[in-house]
Amino acid sequence: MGEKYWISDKPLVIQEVVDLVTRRNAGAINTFIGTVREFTKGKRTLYLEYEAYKAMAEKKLEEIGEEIKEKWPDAETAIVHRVGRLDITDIAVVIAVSTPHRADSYEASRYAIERIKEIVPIWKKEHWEDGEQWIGDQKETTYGIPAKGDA
Amino acid sequence: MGEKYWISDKPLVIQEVVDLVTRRNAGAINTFIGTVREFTKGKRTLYLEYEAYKAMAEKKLEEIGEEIKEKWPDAETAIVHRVGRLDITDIAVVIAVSTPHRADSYEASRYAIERIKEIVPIWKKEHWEDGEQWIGDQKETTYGIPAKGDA
Amino acid sequence: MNQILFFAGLREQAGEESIELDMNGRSIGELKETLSSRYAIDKVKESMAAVNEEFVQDEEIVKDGDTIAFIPPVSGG
Amino acid sequence: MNQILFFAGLREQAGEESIELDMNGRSIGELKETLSSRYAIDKVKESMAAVNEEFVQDEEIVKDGDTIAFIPPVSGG
Repeated sequence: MGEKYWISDKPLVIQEVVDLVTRRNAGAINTFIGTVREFTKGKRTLYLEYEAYKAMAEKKLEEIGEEIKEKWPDAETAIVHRVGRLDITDIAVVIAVSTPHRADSYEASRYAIERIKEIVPIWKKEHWEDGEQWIGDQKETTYGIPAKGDA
Repeated sequence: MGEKYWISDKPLVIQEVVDLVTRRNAGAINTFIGTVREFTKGKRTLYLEYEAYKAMAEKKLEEIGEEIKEKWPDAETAIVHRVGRLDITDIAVVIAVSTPHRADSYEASRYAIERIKEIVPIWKKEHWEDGEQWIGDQKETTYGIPAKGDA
Repeated sequence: MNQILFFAGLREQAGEESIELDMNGRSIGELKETLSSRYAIDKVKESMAAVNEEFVQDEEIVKDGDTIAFIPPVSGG
Repeated sequence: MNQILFFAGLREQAGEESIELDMNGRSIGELKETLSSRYAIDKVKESMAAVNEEFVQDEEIVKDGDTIAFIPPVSGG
């Protein structure tokens, strides 16, 4: 199962992630692709740097897959997140979820991206024209163990 | 704009559809991939045949893109639907929607697939071991002009 | 003249992809009646109609040269 | 001995990716106190802690050989 959840320092290939969840009994595959956006609140990003605590990040991605399996037993999930320097429009994350019916694929995929932003030890540093900064997701400024499941 | 909405009789390539909506000001791309499932309510499908009223189908796909633009002005959409014989796990439809922020990409993509099932003149014929049948979506057995927008 | 298009199960019932009929000044409802009684294509009654690739209601009046398509319940996606 | 890992802004504040300290029998809360007062790495206070790749609370007691990581607010995706 571990090979469906990984951190990569190479450009991500959507098809590879989709292939991991394609199967005869799924009729729906939802994918979420996170890309590097140029403008955030009027501020221009030149490029990003992503850093991960790799071993733990892969474990947490797999944990998200297991949470999805509990909530949507027919779902299969694969997730890859990139690290290193990413330019505008580069892909930072690809999530693919296959399910027999379409509603579940949307819900489970959405759940995955929200959980990534909560529990997976990956950080981005924004590089602007006039400076740089590590970004912390608003969700995680409160201290504590991230809750399992119902976030 | 027309070149982002089309009917194809060739195998679909996810990356090509994603490329059509990738842009510097989108941070999120949601894709929905509809594949041919082997079992539906316990009945085994051998293969499917899709047929379209091509000119009208492409027009209606583009109309869905326009409806999305009205509801989510920052969204860009591309949709391709395949026709002809499709085997199990083959891709029947690829929808890609890019938006600056992720919530909209999920909602607009979901909207697109629901609308395809309502207003786009495409039909599938199921081929089972013991027979074959044109399938009509439950939604469309009531007669009338499909409503615009709020379905 | 008008070209009438059939798709999917409707095409199989009609035995043709299209037929030509002069429906100038007549309504879609009348065309459905004609197709179902004279040609035994009764599935047009459960189908939507499109004139020149736009959905229309039974009251729509056909003009010379219009292409009329009957759209049985769709199942794309 | 214990290895203490720092990431992102915390790593930059620490000036190191990791340091070694003997925290056997002490709590994560005490380690945070130590790092912030003795090493001036005060961002540990806004960070979550993980022992051997699992999130823990401040009350968690460290054993010899445990790897402790401080996880500043994450921003993947």
